[in-house]
Amino acid sequence: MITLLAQSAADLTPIETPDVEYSAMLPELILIGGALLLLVVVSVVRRRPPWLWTAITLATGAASMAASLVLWFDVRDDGPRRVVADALVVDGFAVFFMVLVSVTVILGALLATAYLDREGFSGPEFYVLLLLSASGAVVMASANDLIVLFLGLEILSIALYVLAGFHPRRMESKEAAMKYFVLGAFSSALFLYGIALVYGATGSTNLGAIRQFLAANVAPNSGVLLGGVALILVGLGFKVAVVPFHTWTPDVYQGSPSPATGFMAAAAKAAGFAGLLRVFFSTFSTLRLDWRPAVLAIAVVTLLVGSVLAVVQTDIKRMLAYSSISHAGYVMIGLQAASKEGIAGSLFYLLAYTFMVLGSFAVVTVVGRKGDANHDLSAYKGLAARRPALALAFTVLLLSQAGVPFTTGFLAKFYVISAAVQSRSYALALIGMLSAVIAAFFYLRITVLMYTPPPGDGVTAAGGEGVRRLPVPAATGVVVAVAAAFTVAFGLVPSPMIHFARQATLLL
Amino acid sequence: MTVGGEWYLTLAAALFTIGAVGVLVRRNVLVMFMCVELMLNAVNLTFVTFARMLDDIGGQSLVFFVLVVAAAEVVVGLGIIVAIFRRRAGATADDLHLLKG
Amino acid sequence: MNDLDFPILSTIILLPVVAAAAVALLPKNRPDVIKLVGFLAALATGVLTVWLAFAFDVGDAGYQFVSQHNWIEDLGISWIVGVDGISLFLVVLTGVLFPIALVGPKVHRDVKSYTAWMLVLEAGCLGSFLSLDLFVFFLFFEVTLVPMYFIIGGWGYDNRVYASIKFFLYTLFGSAFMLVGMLALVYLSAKGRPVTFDVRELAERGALAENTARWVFLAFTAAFAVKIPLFPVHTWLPDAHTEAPTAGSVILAGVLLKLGTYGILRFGVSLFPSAAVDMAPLLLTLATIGIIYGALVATVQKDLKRLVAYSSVAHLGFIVLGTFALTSQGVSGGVLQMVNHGLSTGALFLLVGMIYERRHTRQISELNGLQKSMPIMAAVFTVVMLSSIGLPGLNGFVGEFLVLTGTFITRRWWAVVATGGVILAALYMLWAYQRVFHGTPTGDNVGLPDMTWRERAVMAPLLVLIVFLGVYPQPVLDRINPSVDSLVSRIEKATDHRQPAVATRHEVDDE
Amino acid sequence: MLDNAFLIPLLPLVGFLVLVAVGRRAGEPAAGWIGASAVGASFLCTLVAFFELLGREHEARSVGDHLFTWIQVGGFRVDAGLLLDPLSITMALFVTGVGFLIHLYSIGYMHGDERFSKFFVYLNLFVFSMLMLILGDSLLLTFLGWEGVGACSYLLISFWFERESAASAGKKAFVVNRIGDFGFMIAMFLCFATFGTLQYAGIIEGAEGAPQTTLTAIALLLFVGACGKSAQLPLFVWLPDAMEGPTPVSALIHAATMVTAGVYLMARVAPVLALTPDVATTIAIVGALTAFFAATVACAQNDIKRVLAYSTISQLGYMFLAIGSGAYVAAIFHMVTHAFFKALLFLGAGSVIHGLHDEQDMKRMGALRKWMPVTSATFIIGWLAIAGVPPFAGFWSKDDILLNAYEKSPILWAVGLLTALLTAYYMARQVFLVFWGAERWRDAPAAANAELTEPEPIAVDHGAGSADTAVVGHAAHAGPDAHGGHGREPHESPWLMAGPLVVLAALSVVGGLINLPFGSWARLEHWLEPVFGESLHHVEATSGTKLTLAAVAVLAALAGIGFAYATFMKAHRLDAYEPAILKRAWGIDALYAAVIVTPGRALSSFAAYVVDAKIIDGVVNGLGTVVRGSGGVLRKVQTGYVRNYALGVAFGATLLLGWVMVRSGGV
Repeated sequence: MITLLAQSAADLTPIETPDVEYSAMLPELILIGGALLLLVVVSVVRRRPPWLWTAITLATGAASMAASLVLWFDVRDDGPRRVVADALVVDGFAVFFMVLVSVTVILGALLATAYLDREGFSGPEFYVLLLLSASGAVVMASANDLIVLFLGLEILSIALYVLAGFHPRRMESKEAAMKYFVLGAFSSALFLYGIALVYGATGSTNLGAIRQFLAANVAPNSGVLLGGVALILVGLGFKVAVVPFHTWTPDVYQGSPSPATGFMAAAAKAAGFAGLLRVFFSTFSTLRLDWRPAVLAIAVVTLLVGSVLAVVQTDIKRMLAYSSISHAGYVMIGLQAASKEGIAGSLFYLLAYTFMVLGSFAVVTVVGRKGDANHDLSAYKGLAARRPALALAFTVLLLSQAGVPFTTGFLAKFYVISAAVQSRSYALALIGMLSAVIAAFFYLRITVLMYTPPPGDGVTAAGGEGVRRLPVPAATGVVVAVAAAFTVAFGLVPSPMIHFARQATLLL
Repeated sequence: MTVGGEWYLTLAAALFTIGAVGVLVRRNVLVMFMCVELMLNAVNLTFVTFARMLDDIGGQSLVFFVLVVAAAEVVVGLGIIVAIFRRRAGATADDLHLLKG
Repeated sequence: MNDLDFPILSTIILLPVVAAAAVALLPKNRPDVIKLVGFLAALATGVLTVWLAFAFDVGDAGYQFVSQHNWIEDLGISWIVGVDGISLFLVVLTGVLFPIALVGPKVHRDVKSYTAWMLVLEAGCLGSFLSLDLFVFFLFFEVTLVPMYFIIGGWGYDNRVYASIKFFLYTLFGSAFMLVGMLALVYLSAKGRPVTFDVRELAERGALAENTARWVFLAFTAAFAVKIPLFPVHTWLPDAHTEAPTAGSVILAGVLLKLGTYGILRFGVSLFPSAAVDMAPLLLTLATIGIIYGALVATVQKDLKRLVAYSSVAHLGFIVLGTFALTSQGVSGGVLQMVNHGLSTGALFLLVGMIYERRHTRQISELNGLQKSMPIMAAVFTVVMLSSIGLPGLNGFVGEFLVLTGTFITRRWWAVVATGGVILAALYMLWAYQRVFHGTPTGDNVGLPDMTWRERAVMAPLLVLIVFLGVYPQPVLDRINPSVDSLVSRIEKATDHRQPAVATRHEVDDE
Repeated sequence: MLDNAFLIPLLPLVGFLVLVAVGRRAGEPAAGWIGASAVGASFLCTLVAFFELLGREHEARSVGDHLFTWIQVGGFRVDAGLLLDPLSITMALFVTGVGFLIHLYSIGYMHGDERFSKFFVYLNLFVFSMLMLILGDSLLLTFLGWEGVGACSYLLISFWFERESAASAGKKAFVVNRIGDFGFMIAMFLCFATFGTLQYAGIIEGAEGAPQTTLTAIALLLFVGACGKSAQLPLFVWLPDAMEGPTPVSALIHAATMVTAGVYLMARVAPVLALTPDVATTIAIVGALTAFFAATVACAQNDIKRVLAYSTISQLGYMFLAIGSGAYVAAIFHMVTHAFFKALLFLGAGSVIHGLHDEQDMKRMGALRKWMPVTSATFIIGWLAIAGVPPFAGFWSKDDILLNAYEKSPILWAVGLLTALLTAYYMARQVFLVFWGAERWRDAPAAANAELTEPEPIAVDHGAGSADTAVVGHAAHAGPDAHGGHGREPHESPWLMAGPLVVLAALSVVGGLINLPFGSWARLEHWLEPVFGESLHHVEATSGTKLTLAAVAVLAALAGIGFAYATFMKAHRLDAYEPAILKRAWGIDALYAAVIVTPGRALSSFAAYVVDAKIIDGVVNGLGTVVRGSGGVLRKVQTGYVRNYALGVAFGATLLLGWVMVRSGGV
């Protein structure tokens, strides 16, 4: 009996668990840890000054940033690493997004703090969600397995659903949450089904394995596989809001609390594109003949629909939503080029975009005033007279989005377009530029508004509610300043950032 | 008698489609939400079937991830729906179209 | 070759930028100080550019004062600035016009931002004329839109918003094509070699297939045609000119339009000789249409500024005509004409601005008999008008005549038609003059104050140049010719285009 | 002197600059004296140069004087250089000479004008430009002067700009001249394309080998230019209106000097004309027609100055007739004599107008003989001279022309003769109306004294000087009390004005001496020989024919005079033989207005308000509208219903799936 047991115990092979290089996962861990810390603190500490949550979040963000940078140099020196049984990969590409997300977290937190105490919320929930979804984004960036990608995406999204509906008093906020949630769930179901099909066709969900499989069996473009690819494109396309999977974007951007929108616009897009670029450029690279036309088509409609619809908007958040859609179109141009240059372009674009969009929504948050409802374009009339600095910064950000030289925005566009030209897609390049012209119109319209003196030419005169004094909290101010500074500084001296982006692709 | 994997896959596909159509046609948020669940489970079925056909244990284990995620979604989803109900009775999604254009 | 170890050109470009930054830091409530700083900065820049003209090594066709620094190695972009006969006098023109435009017209609100924008604009223009890197040129070419946009939109007249946005989008639309074309050129001509945006290098490579070259050339032309503006993409100009504040119009007509003509010469013709030769008939025709059409439309304008704007369309047509005659006379004349037009039209806009300051209207119908109360203004206006009509002895004539001669010897009939434009020029100008200055003043036109000393001081340098360039243009031509000749001979090497013997005969026997 | 001949044009230029600088402060009459002395000095320089040239060998009488390189691009080179040869010196002499006299006259005439100094600024600039035109050694330099005099004439015609009619006249003059310049410019291009130079020397030596068609084109185009400047058909319309300018201007610019520039140009390129007989014939015909046409019109004018204007056109016609007949010397000869007597007549007319307080209508004059003896005496001399009564200057030159015309073709001669008759008639008519007959000025209403009943100048303008503005204009140049206290009585002009009249009268009498048709007396011919060389046509006619022709001409003149005498002295029929059509110059102005001006206006308006505003800009703004519109449509899709959004996603997914099905050959 005993022996029997011993017998059985003997031929029971011991379950070996994958060894986890925690050092390589530090950013994720830090972010999650930060979130947990917040929860712990809120439950144990008695008197909690409101700045505490901000502080912790910022600290977390800084820490993850630091960790990412450390990783950056490791990776650069000892090459990429696969960890947790190939589930995650830590390469330049992943680290690039880790850095990006950390930035988003920091700026997002700064945005939130002023917003929250203006709207009179205390408590760490917002930050917790922020950090969690950030961690999801990082996971997506470093996922080396479709399922991990899916997990990351869900972590990211679920937190965002809640953030979207965070404002208890605004029905729009609730509606946004609901729409985002339903559609998100729907699209992630499609995404998941795509994973399943790919799994069926290739026998694995591990990106590396899939790549090898596809490399080994030349052109196994069975319907199943391609169907899977298509659905994955749908799922990720939904996250990055490209036409026709963009439908949620305007409503959600408009309804969500402005800082949440900013964060969402930056982090979700970044993460989504991290997945999109990695999966399609590297994993499905042998299938590019199949997906490039699709991506091309998507890019074109995205560019056009985005800018054309933005032209007719009267709500700034909605307008920025559409503009963010057309931005996604530009990143798609980079992907469509399907070249290292193209990817580098896309990365640079995302980098530039992150700052531009966060800065813009920071301004929107300020102008939104208490209640976060004051988003009609008319609210910007004569802003320059009341808040010259703010107006100037916003102008810089808008012009950069319009692609005016000596800003990161211009270089970003230039970079993706040049990639497109290099891969001979002149038509796409041209459409890109032309939609930039359309887009320029509505960016200009806002600048015009800001610089038209408010009624009665009130450079100082007060008249109408338009001229109520507009408080600009320090934290928000910092965000705007940083964003504008980044936009201009690296517009003038872009080499470091371009280097950064290229490194990220070279290490892929 | 043995039933080939294809049948399961087809079934799964059918279920998935039903779910999807459900999301598209139903007005009640809860029902739409259930349809999503249906889609997810169809996916699970697909996974399992493929795992079986490829006899690869990995595929089956994936199902657990999906289940967990689904659970999480349920929680959040219901939370949101409740939050909305608190403001207004009735649960049709179409009432919510403040945001459009 | 003229090599200075001091990066004079970069200084010329950066000086206004620095000044703009300084102005931005000055307190808003000290407009006088701001004006002074702005003016001095512009003046200093102007002095430097003039010094450039003197230090310029006559008879050297190549680029001078070249300085080069890597900027964005990854994309093969570097900061290369240099000046040759073609760009030299446009730089000088910019340097001269900006101080004048800064002090000339009154600014009614927010002097600070105004001055800052003007300085930024100056930097943009200088940068475009001086940069030898295609990318950097494009940057400057584009960036000039922003300050101009704000100047029109911020300090313009009633319909300024429409005008400024139209101006911005129109030009942006053109440059969209150029950007794509530029990239196509750069990457296609690389052929394994390192990618570069260096114009000199690209001109050497020039390895595009016949047909590709044609398309790329057209893409470039699209951008420049809008900027020039060439018929039929000129409609932004009248609006922009009419709504812009005086200084805006002066700079727009004087300098910005030259970006187009300069660009089409430096980046269109010299990078794509064969394409330029093939496309010449098209562009010549458009230019000729522009000359006649602009003049015709100008005759019936009711608004003085609009009239001058349309006259610009006609004048710029002459420049394009000369450029695509592809003869030494034509091209040199074109380059000279760029300067001339800058001077005379700039002066015209200044004068119109002065009239507006007094009468607060630009409607010709509301003005009459101004010569009665403002004899000096009338005299100045007459001189400028005659120069714009192209009266021999004033600057306008020399350029115009060279252009027409140069065109006639290769493209006879275009030149003949274009010469008809000379008649019309006299027509609309004199008629406008008659309606505004002649007759007996009535209503508010009675007893207007004549030009103040400040205004005279502003106009003086322009008048001097107008006369000087008319009487003794040779020093200028001596600097322009070598570069132009080398350009033309490069075209002749690259294509089967030959300029007739007379154009080059007894090349040697002067001095 | 020849080495620094540049002084000749330089002095008036200096005068101009000085006047620009200090003219206003110098004021009246100092400014006038500055201007006059500048021209006087330049006249002296010319005289010196003339005698030095005279002292030279027959062949060595052509001196180039290179100043500096004006324009040089590649093979295109134009120097600022002067060419002194008998022809240019001759011109320069009478330009500066007559110019000087007219300057003096103007000091008196412009007395009291508020813009006194400015007048002399323009006048000096004009003399400078005219001298550049004459002395320039290349077409382009001539063109410089050509346009310069054009601009000056513009400025001077519209000198009293308060008057709409004056302003319009100035502009009309400039624009019509521009039409001629169009030909001139094309001709220059053609010359450069053919000869590679614009220097007269180069052109003339190149002309030999050049293709006939090219030469013909060049000659014709240059003639077009000449037509503009010298007011020949069909470009004459500006000259009559140009009478809006102050009378000295009419005398200097529109009679003596500028308008002869066309003739000068033709003479300059004589060798080219010699090679293109067809063009020569054309010129002759145009000249003859113009002469006749203008003479007919002159018969019906009431404005004392307009009569002279049309007579000038007619006389210029004679000169072109001569040019066309190859009689360049005759042309120059007539140019010189004409300069004398026409300047005289204009100044006389000015003196009359001045004496009658700005009365210009001959129908309101009469019997001035008694009141202004000097003026009338000199005027009568001028009349006889132009009428071609021997031995006055006009007779000789006109006779010379008719003789050559006869040898070209009797028909041309006939036309010329007829013109001579008409000339004698209308001049006699003028003299009788002004200096004889009743004192009609007495019953002239005081108010409307200045305004004329002329057809308004109709160019591309709308200007119609109304009576009051005209009065303002005149008051401006000569205030009511400007001439001291004579009431409405006519009065003789001051000596400053009368003096020049006398001098010119003298010249009109003896002017003929410079080229008497008797052997060795043909000085001018001999003097101009080297310029024209063999291109000059030499009269073969026997002295018998010469005498008969001369006799016929004289008879014609006397006939004309007699006819006028019968009409105006015997039977005082003031408005005899003056059909309205002649008053309106055969309605040619109206014709141009209908055929060119109105359609041109319409075309421009169409271009501006339809093509530009509607079509071109319409497209531009249309693009904007399209974008907005499509945006408006697209946003309908964004219904706000979550189901539709999901539908969008599903739709996209389906499309993608369809695509991959196609790719994988599933479908």
